[in-house]
Amino acid sequence: MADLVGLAEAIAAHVHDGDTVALEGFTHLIPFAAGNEIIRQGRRDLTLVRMTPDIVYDRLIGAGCARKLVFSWGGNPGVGSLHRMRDAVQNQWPAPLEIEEHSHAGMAVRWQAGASGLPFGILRGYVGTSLPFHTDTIANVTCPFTGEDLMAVPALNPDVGIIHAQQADRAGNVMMWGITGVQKECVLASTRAIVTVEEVVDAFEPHVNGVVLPSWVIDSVCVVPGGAHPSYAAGYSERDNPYYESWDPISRERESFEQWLAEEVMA
Amino acid sequence: MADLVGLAEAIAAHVHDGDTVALEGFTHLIPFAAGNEIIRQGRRDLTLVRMTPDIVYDRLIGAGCARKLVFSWGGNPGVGSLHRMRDAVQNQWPAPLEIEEHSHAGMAVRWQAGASGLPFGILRGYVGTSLPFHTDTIANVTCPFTGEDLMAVPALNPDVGIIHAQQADRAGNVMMWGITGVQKECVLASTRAIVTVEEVVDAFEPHVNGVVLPSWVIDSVCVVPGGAHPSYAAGYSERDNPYYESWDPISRERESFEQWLAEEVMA
Amino acid sequence: MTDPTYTSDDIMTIVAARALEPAAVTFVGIGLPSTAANLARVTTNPDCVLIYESGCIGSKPVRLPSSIGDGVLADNADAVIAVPEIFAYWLQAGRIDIGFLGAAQIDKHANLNTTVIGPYESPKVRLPGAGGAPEIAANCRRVIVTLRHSPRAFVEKVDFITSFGYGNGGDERDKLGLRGGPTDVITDLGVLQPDPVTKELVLTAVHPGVTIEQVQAATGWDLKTSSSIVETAAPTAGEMAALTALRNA
Amino acid sequence: MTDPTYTSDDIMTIVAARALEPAAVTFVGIGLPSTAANLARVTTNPDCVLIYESGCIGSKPVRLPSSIGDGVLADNADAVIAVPEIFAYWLQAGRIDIGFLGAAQIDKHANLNTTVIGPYESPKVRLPGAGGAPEIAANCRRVIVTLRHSPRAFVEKVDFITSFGYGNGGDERDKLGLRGGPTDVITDLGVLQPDPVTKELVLTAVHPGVTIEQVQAATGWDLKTSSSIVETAAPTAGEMAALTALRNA
Repeated sequence: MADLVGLAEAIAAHVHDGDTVALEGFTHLIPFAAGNEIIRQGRRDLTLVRMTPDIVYDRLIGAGCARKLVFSWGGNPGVGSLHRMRDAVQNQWPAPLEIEEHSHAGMAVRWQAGASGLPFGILRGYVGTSLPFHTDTIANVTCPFTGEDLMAVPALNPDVGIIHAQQADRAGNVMMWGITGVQKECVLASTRAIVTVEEVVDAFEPHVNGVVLPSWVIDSVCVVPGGAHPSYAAGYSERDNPYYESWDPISRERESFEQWLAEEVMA
Repeated sequence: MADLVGLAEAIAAHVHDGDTVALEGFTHLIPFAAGNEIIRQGRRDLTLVRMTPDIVYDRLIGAGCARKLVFSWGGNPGVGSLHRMRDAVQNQWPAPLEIEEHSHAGMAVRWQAGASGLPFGILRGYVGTSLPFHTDTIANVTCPFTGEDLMAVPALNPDVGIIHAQQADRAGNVMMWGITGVQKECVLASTRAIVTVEEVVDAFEPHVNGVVLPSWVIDSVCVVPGGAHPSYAAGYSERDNPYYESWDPISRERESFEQWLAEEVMA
Repeated sequence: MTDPTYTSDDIMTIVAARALEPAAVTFVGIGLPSTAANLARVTTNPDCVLIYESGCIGSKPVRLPSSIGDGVLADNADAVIAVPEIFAYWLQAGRIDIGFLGAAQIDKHANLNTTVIGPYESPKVRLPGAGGAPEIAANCRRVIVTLRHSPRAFVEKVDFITSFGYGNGGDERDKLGLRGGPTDVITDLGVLQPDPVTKELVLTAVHPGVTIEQVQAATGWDLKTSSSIVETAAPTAGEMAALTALRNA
Repeated sequence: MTDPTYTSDDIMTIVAARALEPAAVTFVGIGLPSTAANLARVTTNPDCVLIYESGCIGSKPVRLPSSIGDGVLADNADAVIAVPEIFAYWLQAGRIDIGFLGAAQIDKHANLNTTVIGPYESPKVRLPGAGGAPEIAANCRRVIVTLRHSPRAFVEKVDFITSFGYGNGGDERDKLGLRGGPTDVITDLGVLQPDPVTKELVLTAVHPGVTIEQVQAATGWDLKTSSSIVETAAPTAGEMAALTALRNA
């Protein structure tokens, strides 16, 4: 049953140095506030899992929280590069960053397998590409009925999964809607789960692609209005596209990033 | 793009002798009217696929439409046996009925694989049971990462998938809600798809577990109010439990069944 | 049954309801398991979470459902999801505490048969088949079984293992890597539980007015009796009232 | 570009929009592909179905989306679903007619690189990576690629095959069992298409005012020219107006 607690308390309770941590959200509902709190608490040696690292992981990587990144598309959406991620991969700054690289389809299958209690999942993917030569977590598997070769990828089962949703009810159940990405799978595949929400409501209304996660699969629910900024929460906010653009100059140089970090996160 | 046509026309166009046909719907939204129309049109040698054969397949089997049944639970829910199915399995009446028997979990994975364009799916299932000794479509597969043994089942890809939904819009998109079973997967896994609906509406409203299937994955949409009776369509009707009970005496003897068939379907 | 105020169905249901742990996440089959689980929910166990294979999580039906996909199971549920997800994301992933199963046959090592009496290829009686049972039996932390006692139902070896209990006993279940296993077999005469080592079902409780000999006579193998056998507490007036109210809702 | 009334982005977008077939189901990436697909939708191709990897099926955005998960893609969509389903049930199952991809590098046999320039372990430039591209390239009935011409972008061999085109050419793609393949590479200078047999990209169209030599100079391999090469029709006033309206919406 989910505790309703403050974000700092939830992160302190559930995110530890060396953990594998996933903050999911596909453009929409990215748990930025939780990411900043992990930076503030000085976590180190995290393995960060996320389909699109986005600004949220550019920050964590630049702040030195990560030792490994598991991902499938690492750009600043609509803008360009993630400079802190690039600096870590190309120049090992502020620390070497091991990468484990997949496609979106592969990561989605890995999340499904993780949520399903299976050790692996299968897909028609990666065939002919260079990815299997550089990523250990891609293997062949043969269909026992047709003899056809397919690709297998191992389940994702992080220590902690963190998402942002629109609403919780008073029992600690959580509801999100609109573009919901792999967030259900992230919560169900992770050993511990934290959900930040825009607000607590008395009862949920039906929504397009409404997804409810019951309280008893969540460890902590934290009310953090705007906790997805600069991404958005449909029904509550719009994506802050100018912010995504402004991240490019902030993150381009180590100095400007560190200044931002000191002023906007650590202050 | 789905044609809006009469049910007789849709069945005549898409269901042929010898086809593999699936009428899905998990207690809720069972396409009974479509099943009766298949009987009326005298189809033969069908392979019938459905998790719970229910009364809808008891009728088709008793009417001699089927040569094979692929299923996972063959009872009259809340009442007892499916007498026509039992008579076919035990006494080959009115025709021998080959059976391919799975568990619900296995059938659900088979539907998912079929909808995903994969030749097989995997699960933790059947272990220790007698099913693998009698069902060819259960095999072992080994995880290429952990070495663990799992079970594999082949995809379901019927020639025709038929479901009942609450609503279509004027573009031929279809919406169902509430308990939706494996119906989305059934439509997506089948080569051709027919959907019967309660009514056509101008626009869909959000609903709990609302599922929309776009027009272009459906071949025919047929307006058949009450087409799920004696099962039900949430928002439109209640399950007719007395009818399920009344089916027991109707179906128990060949004579009473044939009389029912002549009076209620063929008349 | 010596007490005329409750039926054998009543006591099976009430004893099964008592066996549910507080706030347990319970995967419920239709019929007696559903009645028992809802009895627990409306009486002593308001926080238990009922999950139905039709895709309903946290069902709070206002009346007893007449089928596994009854609309009342969806109406007040915490979530309603597709059937493939119920089996993969919820049952298989190990999120269920208690699975609640019936059966046509059970054997000495708690293997269950709901498929066929007699040979599979030429059955004497063709039963409904597996449904959700094999994976419920495999993936829950524990399984409670309810069925009526008779020598035809309680057999040395089931004709067909639809749902694996303990196989031939001992550590066979562990070796197959399955979770949990049947912990309670609740009948109209008493309660059987597996011996911790051999996994043979032994009689651990008899219902009021039932003798050990009666149970043994209704069991198709040489039923052993636990040294700590007890008599089931008779249904209380409160339990009976709640059960009646539930059935009439 | 000799015509001052349109930019190289304009003509790439307009030519790409023209390449969409009537009512095709199109899997759309963000940026130029999305602009082109929406231009087609609001002009000549109102029935084309736009699918975005964020889970939006039949998007009808009222303005151009600024990201793959922009709320306008969900607002009027026919359906919004989870990301695993988009890839498994829709893309992998072969329901998509046209995939629309960009790239940082493309080679002679239409293999695409969006992962890394230089060696993978010590990259010269680390690019965003695969995203949805490998499976879009593998599973659509055909693929349209848009990118700007330069010798660094159009190379003999890509440093990393993120998305498979035709490998080393010939029947290599068929042998791998992949659907479709790239049919049109639309650049700011012209259009390249694979030779039917060798699958080597050859120049089949040049945009107005562009010479074959200009295109060859901007290509990092010895670019062959189709015997039936044509000049692209210049953007019409109507196309330009629609594009401008779309961008300003």
